[in-house]
Amino acid sequence: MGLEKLNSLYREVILDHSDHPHHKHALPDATHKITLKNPTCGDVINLDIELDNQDHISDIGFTGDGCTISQSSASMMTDAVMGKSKDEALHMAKTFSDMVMGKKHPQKDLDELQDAAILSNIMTFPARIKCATLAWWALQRALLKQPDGDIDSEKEE
Amino acid sequence: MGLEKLNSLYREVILDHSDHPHHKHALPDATHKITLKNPTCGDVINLDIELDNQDHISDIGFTGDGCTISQSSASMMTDAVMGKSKDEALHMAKTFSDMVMGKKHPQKDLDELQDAAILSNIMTFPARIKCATLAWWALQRALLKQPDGDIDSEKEE
Amino acid sequence: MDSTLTKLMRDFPILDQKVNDEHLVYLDNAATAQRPNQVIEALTHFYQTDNANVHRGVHTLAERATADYEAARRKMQKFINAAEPEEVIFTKGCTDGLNLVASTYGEANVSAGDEIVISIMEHHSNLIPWQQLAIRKGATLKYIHLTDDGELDLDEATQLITDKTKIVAVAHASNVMGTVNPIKQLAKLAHQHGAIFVGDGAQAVPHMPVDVQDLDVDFYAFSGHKMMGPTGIGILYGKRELLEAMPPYQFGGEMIGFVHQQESTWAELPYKFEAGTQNIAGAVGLGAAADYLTQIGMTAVQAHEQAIVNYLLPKLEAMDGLTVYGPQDPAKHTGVIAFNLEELHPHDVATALDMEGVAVRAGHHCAQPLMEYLGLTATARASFYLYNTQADADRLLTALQETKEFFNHGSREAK
Amino acid sequence: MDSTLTKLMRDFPILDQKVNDEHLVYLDNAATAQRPNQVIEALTHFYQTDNANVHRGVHTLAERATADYEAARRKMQKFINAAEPEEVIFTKGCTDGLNLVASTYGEANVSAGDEIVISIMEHHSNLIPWQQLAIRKGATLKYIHLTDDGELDLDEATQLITDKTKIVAVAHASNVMGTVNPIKQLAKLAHQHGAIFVGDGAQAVPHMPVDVQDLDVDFYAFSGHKMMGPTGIGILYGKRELLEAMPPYQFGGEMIGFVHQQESTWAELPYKFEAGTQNIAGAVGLGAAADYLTQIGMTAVQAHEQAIVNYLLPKLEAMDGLTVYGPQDPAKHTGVIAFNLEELHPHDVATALDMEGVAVRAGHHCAQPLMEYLGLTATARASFYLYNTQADADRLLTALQETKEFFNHGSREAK
Ligand SMILES: Cc1ncc(COP(=O)(O)O)c(C=O)c1O
Ligand SMILES: Cc1ncc(COP(=O)(O)O)c(C=O)c1O
Repeated sequence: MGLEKLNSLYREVILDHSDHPHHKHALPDATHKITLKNPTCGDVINLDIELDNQDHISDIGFTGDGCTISQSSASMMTDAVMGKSKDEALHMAKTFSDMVMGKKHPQKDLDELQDAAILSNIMTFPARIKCATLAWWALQRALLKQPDGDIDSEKEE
Repeated sequence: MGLEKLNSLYREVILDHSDHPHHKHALPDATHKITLKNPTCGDVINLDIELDNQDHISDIGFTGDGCTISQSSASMMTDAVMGKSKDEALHMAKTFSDMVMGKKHPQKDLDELQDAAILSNIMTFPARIKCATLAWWALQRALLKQPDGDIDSEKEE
Repeated sequence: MDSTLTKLMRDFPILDQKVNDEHLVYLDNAATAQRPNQVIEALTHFYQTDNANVHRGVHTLAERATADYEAARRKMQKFINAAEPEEVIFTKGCTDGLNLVASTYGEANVSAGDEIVISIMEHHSNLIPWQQLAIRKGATLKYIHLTDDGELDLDEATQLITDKTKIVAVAHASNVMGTVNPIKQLAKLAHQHGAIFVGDGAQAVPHMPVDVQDLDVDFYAFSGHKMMGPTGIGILYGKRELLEAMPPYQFGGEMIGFVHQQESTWAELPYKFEAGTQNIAGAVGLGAAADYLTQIGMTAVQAHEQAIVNYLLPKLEAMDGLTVYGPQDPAKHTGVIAFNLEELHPHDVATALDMEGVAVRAGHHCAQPLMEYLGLTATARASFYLYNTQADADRLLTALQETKEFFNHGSREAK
Repeated sequence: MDSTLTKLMRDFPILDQKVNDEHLVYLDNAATAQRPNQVIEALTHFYQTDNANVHRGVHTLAERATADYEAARRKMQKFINAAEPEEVIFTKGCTDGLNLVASTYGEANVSAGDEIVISIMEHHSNLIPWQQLAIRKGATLKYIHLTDDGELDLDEATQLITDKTKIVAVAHASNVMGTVNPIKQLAKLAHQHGAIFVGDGAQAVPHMPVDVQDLDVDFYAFSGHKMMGPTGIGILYGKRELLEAMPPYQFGGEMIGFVHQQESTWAELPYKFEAGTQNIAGAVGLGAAADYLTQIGMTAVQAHEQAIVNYLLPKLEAMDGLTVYGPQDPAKHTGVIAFNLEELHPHDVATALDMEGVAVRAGHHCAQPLMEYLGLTATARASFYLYNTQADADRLLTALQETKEFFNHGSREAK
């Protein structure tokens, strides 16, 4: 049955993250905040980030609704960027968005993404790519202090 | 060569009428006047009619520009309706317009049309039907005292 | 019907394919239908024998193309029983037709303080044109809401439609809940108050007999691609006296009478509203689709879909953790069924069903105000058509069951 | 080129037919071109394998249809060398695209006292939208006239385009006289005065290489059906910053961000301008047409047509009693040639040619102000494309000769 193929998308680790998302809470003292929406499905993410004096991510949290992919992607993203510098985090966001568009990246960059690297196979589910990237776009826009918005108003690179 | 087929449309009598149209002049004392245009080709007909006390057509004349078919049709129309009563002329206009749309009519009605009956084969040149009917529509509208206009604003029956 | 159906399946080669190694079950007909070979052949035949630009052409191909195009118009006239072919305008689709009415009739007849009444279940295409017209004019846009069973609240409609109302615009059938709306009654209500009624027939014309004269609607728009016709073609029906009083929508070739440097006059109906080269082949293909459906009979089409809904809907409603939105009574339902699985996002459900070869849609179905009203962000939606069978309904049921099990960790160990 | 051409003829079965017992010579390409089998097959293939509604669909067919549709957009982007796919908007055709610009950019940027400059040779589709905009706004519509050789009077253009000018809109190539206009220069002139330039590419894109970035036009519209694509599809190119600042044209599905009961936000480019289900198969077919033309090469297409004009035009000009309108120099001519036979109405000429199997158009060619300016009511028009040959030109010449003789009573006795 076709459901076995679902395993290639909904890997154990993805389902774990969506069942028990990490850092799913608001940060009252966030230095950077953003709300992004995906008009295609109505999903919303609120992302809160605390940058310390050296521009390192000292804390990060998200709230909102979404599908399995968007929720677990947000969870894996928060794990991956925690403690990273702003520039490192932005570089990771770029790596992630390239990865899901099928562009090649050095293994080192992919390793940086930790669990999130597992979403590389979202590529074969084009309709779900936006679900996976929502959290990373939110990260990027929050760090670049862009206004809230919806994902469609982002230009794809 | 295909030109022989042209003879079926451009019969001698049609070419004669267009080369030497009958009643091609304005009537200063017209009781009924109309200008009709065919936007498809820019053709124009000005039709002047004099009705006497008994509502008979005592004189008729036309001016304007147009193709062979529209000019000869106007010429043949004026021949056919000269001296006829208003009602007879309207009936003839109806006969003509039915004829070119391929509807059957009693031979008696067709005979009434005189030379104009020869245009029945315009049917097989659908793009030229409006050229043939312009004069008859003008007759009908003039007798019914409708305003000037263009042929396209006529509803086809 | 069933041996007819087997024969009919041969007309749709696209349905005879595997998707993710499973035989395709196409249940996204509310988004777009599939086209039978007869429609594709009509396009091919047109392009390979008669293709030319229509009207004003003197040569033989132009005459043939014009005859084909006008024959298609007459087929569509008959299909919805319009009084005259001049009342049948070719558009790009339903959205184009509704925008046309809002931008011409609406622009000319709605002023500050006037009211426009629509329903909360409208598709964005029958919602935003009126919303933006209201904003431009300082008019008020009012919404008819739903009864508990997902039907239009007629009592509320009766109160909302008043002498202030200029336009009432409601879908004949909902593209989310499958509800069929009493638009004949709504049109009558509108007329009693001097308003006009605009019907959105996108989800009705493909699935049931429609008679615009009997409904007494003033305008009625629908798309070809949802009724097995080509993409890029649709119909706007309008009553002659309204169409004649309206200004043109677009300006260009074919819609003119006389053009001078600083002013122009317009062509007669229907050409006044058909500026520029139309989708001629699309019109011919749509005519072929109407022929196809007419041959089967719209009553038979409706009965076939009704039989599937009668079979499927109670089974869906009985499924644990599954919620169906819209009328629970199969008799009040078209073949459009929106639902959600508990704790599962409809996008995940749609992906899972796709892995089983079952194509459904997930999202807001271009009806965000309805979603908000129902307290949802999205739903899954299965929508049936003539070529779907009870076996397809069974495939959907099985796939849903397996989806539930998969996400309930039943098959996770496989990894 | 000629053995290529014989092969190429096989792609157009419609050209291999008899009309009035004569082998068809199709010379009405300015009205609409014929479509090669490759385009028809692209349509058929789409409908038989991938057909679904695009965007927002999660299932496999929807993904494939979306990929096909967006691939077509990228082909069209490359075909006219637009900087980004988001600047390439699918429309119903050239008329639709020009109306879009007049109704959005024009509506928002033209006020009383402003001026719009067009040329006297414009097709109604690039004339009436501006004329009506000027009337609505109290702006002034000015016309650039012609030199004695039927070319645009650039001196006059330089005088007419001033700081009062908001929009300059001119055809890249005339659909009547075959004149190619210096739109790159006109765009520069417009920009020097802070105006934008709108190019009507209907008669250019199918027949010559077009590079919108090199031309530096702000908007540029054309139709698919004149470049061997399906009917009902076209392209509007616009510069990103202009498109982004513009309000949407039509409202409905797919063009939205968020829709609330009383307000809405819009989708990003290009979707903001693609309301409702688009002509998806049409876009795919247009992409196939671009592939077809690209494979031959637009420079080769242009050279082929130029060779025919070089051959034919002097012969026509030399024919007794025949007048050619527009540039007399073949090098300044596209494959569009308007003419009249002395004392014969062009309708009679076109009918006579049709009897010989030669399809030409007769009338005002949707350019009544040009006709009036030239002191004509109508002309005949022969227009050539890639699949036409020198033999076709000869057939036209012979048929014209015979037409003259017929109406000069040479063959009357036959009756
Ligand atoms: C120069 C020109 N502009 C605009 C148009 C309008 O194109 P369409 O009728 O495909 O919208 C045409 C087609 O006749 C044309 O020749
Ligand atoms: C109820 C309803 N109205 C309008 C539309 C718009 O139709 P189209 O996208 O073909 O213009 C749709 C199609 O999704 C619909 O379901």
